Amino acid sequence: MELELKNISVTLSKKEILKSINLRVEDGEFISLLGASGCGKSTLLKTIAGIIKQREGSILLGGKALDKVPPHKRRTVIVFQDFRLFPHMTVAENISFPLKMLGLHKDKCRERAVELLKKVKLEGFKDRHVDEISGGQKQRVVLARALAAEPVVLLLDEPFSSLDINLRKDMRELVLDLQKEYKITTILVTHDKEEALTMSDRIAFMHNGEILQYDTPENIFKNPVNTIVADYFAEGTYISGEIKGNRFISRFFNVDINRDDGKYKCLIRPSALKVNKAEDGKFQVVAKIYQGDNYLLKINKINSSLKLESILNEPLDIKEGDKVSIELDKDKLIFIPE
Amino acid sequence: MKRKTLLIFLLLIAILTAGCSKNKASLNDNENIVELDPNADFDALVEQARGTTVTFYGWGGDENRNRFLNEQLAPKLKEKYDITLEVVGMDIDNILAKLAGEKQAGLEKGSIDMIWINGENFYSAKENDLLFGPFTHKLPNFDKYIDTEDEEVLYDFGFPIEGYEAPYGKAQLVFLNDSAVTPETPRNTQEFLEFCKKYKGKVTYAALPDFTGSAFVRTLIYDIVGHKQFLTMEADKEVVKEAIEPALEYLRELNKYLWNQGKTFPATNGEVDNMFQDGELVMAMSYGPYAAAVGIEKGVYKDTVRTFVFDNGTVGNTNYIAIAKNSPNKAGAMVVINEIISAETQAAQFEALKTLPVVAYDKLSDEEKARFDKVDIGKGVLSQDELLSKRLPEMPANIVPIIEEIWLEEVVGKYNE
Amino acid sequence: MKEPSSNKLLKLFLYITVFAILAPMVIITLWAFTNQWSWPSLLPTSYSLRAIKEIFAPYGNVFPILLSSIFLSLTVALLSAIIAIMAARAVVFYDFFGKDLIDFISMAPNLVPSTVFAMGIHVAFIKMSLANTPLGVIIVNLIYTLPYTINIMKNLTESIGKDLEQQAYVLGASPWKAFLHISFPLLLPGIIASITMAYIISFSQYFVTLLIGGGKVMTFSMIMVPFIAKGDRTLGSAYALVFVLSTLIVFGLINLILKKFQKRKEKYNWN
Amino acid sequence: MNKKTPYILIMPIVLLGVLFIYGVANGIIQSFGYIPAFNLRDLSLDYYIKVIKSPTFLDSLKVTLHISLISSILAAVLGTILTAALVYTGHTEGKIIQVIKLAILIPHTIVALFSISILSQNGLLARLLYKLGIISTQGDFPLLLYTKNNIGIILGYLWKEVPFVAYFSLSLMASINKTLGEAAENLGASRLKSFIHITLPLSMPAIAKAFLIILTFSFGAYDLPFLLGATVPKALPVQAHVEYIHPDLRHRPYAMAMNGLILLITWLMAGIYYLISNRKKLKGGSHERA
Repeated sequence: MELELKNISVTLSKKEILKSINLRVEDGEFISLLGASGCGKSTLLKTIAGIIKQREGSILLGGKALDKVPPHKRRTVIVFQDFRLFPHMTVAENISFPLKMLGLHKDKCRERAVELLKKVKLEGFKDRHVDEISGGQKQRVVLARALAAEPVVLLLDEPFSSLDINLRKDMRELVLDLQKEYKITTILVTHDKEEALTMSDRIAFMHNGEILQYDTPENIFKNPVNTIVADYFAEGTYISGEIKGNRFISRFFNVDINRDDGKYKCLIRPSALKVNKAEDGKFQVVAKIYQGDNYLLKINKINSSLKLESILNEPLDIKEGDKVSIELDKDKLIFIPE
Repeated sequence: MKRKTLLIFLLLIAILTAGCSKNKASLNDNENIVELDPNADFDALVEQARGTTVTFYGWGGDENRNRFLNEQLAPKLKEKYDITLEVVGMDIDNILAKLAGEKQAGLEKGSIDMIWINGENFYSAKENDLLFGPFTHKLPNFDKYIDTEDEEVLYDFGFPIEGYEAPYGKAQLVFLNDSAVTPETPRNTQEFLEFCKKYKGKVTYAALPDFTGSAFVRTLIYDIVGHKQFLTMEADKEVVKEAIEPALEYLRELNKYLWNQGKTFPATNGEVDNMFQDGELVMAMSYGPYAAAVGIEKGVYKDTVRTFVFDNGTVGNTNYIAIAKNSPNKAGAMVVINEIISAETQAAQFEALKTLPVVAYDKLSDEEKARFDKVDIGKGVLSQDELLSKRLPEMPANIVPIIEEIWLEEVVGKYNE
Repeated sequence: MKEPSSNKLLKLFLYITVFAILAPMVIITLWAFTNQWSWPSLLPTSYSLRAIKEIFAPYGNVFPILLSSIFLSLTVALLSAIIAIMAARAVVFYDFFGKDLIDFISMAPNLVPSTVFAMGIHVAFIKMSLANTPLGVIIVNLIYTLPYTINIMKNLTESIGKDLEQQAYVLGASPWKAFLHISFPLLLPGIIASITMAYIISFSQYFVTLLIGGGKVMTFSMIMVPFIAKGDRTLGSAYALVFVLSTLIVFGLINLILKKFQKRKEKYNWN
Repeated sequence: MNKKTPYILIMPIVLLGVLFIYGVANGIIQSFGYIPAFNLRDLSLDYYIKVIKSPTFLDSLKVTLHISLISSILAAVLGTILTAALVYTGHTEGKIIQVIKLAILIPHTIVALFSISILSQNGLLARLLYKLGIISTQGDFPLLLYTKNNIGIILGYLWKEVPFVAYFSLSLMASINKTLGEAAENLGASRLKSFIHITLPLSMPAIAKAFLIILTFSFGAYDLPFLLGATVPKALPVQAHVEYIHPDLRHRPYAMAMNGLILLITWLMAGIYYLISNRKKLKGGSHERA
């Protein structure tokens, strides 16, 4: 079922947290709400679930307004960051709790619970106690419990942030497989850009209560709508200039690009810059930092204030102090309208 | 730093409060000890007691008595003997518990000097050696004003006093009714039964062992089976039960017409008094013979409230003042008691509290007699002579609890089939 | 978004409770000024200031006794809170021999009739010359307040935990400083609750204070209770009013003082 | 932190504990007849036997259990509803809590005072009904005080105990509801279902502890049963008090024996409580703060 938010705004204890949010999520789509902490993404999630009441605006699910529907009837299930497993219940009881609420028969609940446990690869944990299992296993139980509630919309509130790196990767795959299998409209709240880029069909970038950009991961990475979005994904150097007749002119360089005329800022990310040794190079290497599978080169233009960074993959014998020349990879440059 | 000041502040409060309440302890016992040599005459006692403090422990529930002691007696003692009177409100059973504890701990110098006591409590305290005495023979006023041959000066609830307590005030059970509501007043148990039939459900008495309730039942027993036999009766349940069988039948018969058919009785006489004031009952009883006058003055009773007694009389007793065995200031206590049994104090007490005086009328000087006669005893009460003419002695102290036991088993909620 | 039906029902229940608690207060206030209130009038038939005059009468020195018994109960409350903080820390953060013995001791005073304890301890206190002294009364009251204060402090200490204090150690704070600057402010709400609870229990004690204080240590209850037991509703209610008002004033002061030291207003919700 | 600190920390409470136990032991000895002040020296059980054998003992016990059990159970139920009302309408702070604290601060003697002036046949309730014409004489008003049904006493206890249960369990239920209750509702449980399945079971420890406190208190308390109770049968604590104020001081062991029995039964109740709560803990697994 597709979900639509129409100028939702929320104030909590006199502070305006969300400023007229408009967002539409297609049926079965997996989107993520990306942004730094405090940008209001969790609040938006809780507003969708009905835990927080919006001051204005309305939420439509499959075209029908949710505002009058109480939280427990919305089927907008949240997977909280702090798990919130019911301590007085076993793993199976936790998972079958939503089914019990729907009024299913006891055996049907148990059977479904076991089935879901298999889905999250936790067979045999049925009668374990919730505080006897590890963080990763807890996360999977919470996921199974959420699916048991047969959600129309699955809301994930930074579910992986408390897990260690490799555990996080398996959980992401598990969530994606399940989401594809059940085709549930899902919203993931995260501050981890890699998570957002790899998992979601579309990303809504949020910044103090507003959605700055809502687009596919590629577009948002390739042509961010402003510097805030751009910097969030990858830092780089900005060179301001102007495009006239499909040609960008700036103090340092010019390049042909077919964009309509106007003032622009060009973002040069390290990945867009190639460097090669050249005695007569106009640039000089200032620092060479080893980053595991590549090097980060910091280069300055001689007698100029321009500073650039580049990623060096092959083991070229460039050392600090060498003179180099640079080559810009045209289609990795990002042009942001002023 | 903000938090540091908070903690220092909290500690300061702790030290301050402990300190300030600590100094109260120091005045407690030590410098207040007055050694007593047994054969000192009264003037020597007065000298010894000068500048000391005497504590007077007794029931604190009567605000008029507290005011009289603190506003009239205490200043007089201060001015006359430079004795500071400290009135402490405490029920008699807690006083005895405190004395018993002090005796068991072997404390020679306790904190209680004078005790307001009578009846069974005196008997039990004396039996367990908690009281100092004999001392009344040392008090000049004792011979001067008190009729030493009087029944109630020699025996307290039938037990020999032997100089261990001096009379303080006289009490007598009286009945109160609102003449506007019940013009007639029963003169004996038969008329009382008719009275209860007429005002069905509007009469009751406090459940025993309440002091006044117990006196009321004993008065009814006296009216039915006479009182003489009890003075020498053996304190055995069967013997007593057999003697008061007719009275028990009467009480069971009475239950039918009492409040809530006698199935249950209010816990205290105070409760009965409140129900009378509120108009729920038409009759109340009190051990203070002039309770009606005091009540009307206080505005708690309507002006039409009257006092009445039975023709054969009602139970009366005297309450006394004893001295604790481990009293730290026995000399002071004796001087104060001597002052209390003086005509002047008894008259003042009669005026203020309307308590029947203990002084013998014929031992008074004319001028003292005049002072007693001119006392305005207030509205709705009987004169002292009429009361004293209708006064019956209390049952012996050890029979009273037996009566109370029998009443609980044989009377409450029971009817003659 | 709230379910209107259940919410209204709960709100109604709340208002009934508030009414049921406040109504008797009005009745007591009425009684304090009543002279006669006979059947069937719903309001006293005649009023009098008898009770008020009696309370303010100088001879009774009601107010000096009220003050000294407030101070006494405050001392008990403070000591009880301090002891409770210490005991709670020990029980929550450490494992030591006889740990669950402490749980039992802290619950025991509730399970014993006060007569048994008072009668039993009375003789011992006389021998230790603690009887008839404020210190003796403070100790005895303290014992009766501990079950409540320890329970409050244990719950709060458990929910706050030790990790913040340990963080302070790492940052160079000595154990005492760490407690003072980190745990103490966080415990403040609990401390206020403990002081309030202990004050209530100590201030309304009657029999134990009477016996151990032996009439030497006068508390307000010792003046009030005889009049209520006797059934003098007017005087009893007047004393009851002074009892309630004085306690509310003391609570107000306690909150004011301790709140002033709580810099940040917002709640620390740790669980 | 060195090994010694816990022992320093618990020093004050242990001292007070020892003093308490010494006092109770000394009190219990008196119930066996050892009171030298009244030269009663030989220890014997016959005070206990005599008390248990006395005709009124069983009735007194029944009455006391009747009062304390009914009032405590009712108070626990109504108290829990009150706590839920506070939590679900968001009144966990502010004025209503002050009113509830007011009920806790009023001692039982004052409760007895206004109970009589409201519930007696001459009380305000009766007068109201009279004014409304529902009853014609005082006698028609049902007898709530001084009767075997002990309604007056139970109402008196409820007035104090319902707010106490609420005040005692409020913080726990509030925190449970904020986290787990919210999660349950999100998983499809209605507010009522989430209360019954999640918030209530997890708040039980606090409610059960409050229940134990009010049960043991009402079983051993003397004020209300004495002032509002029936003449016969008297509650155990009232019977003990009557024995205590008995003028014949050598009657004291009977009073202490009765108190000893009260103590025994109270500890029986506490024992059952700890058994149940521990057994439940072992089965249910102690829950960590959510």
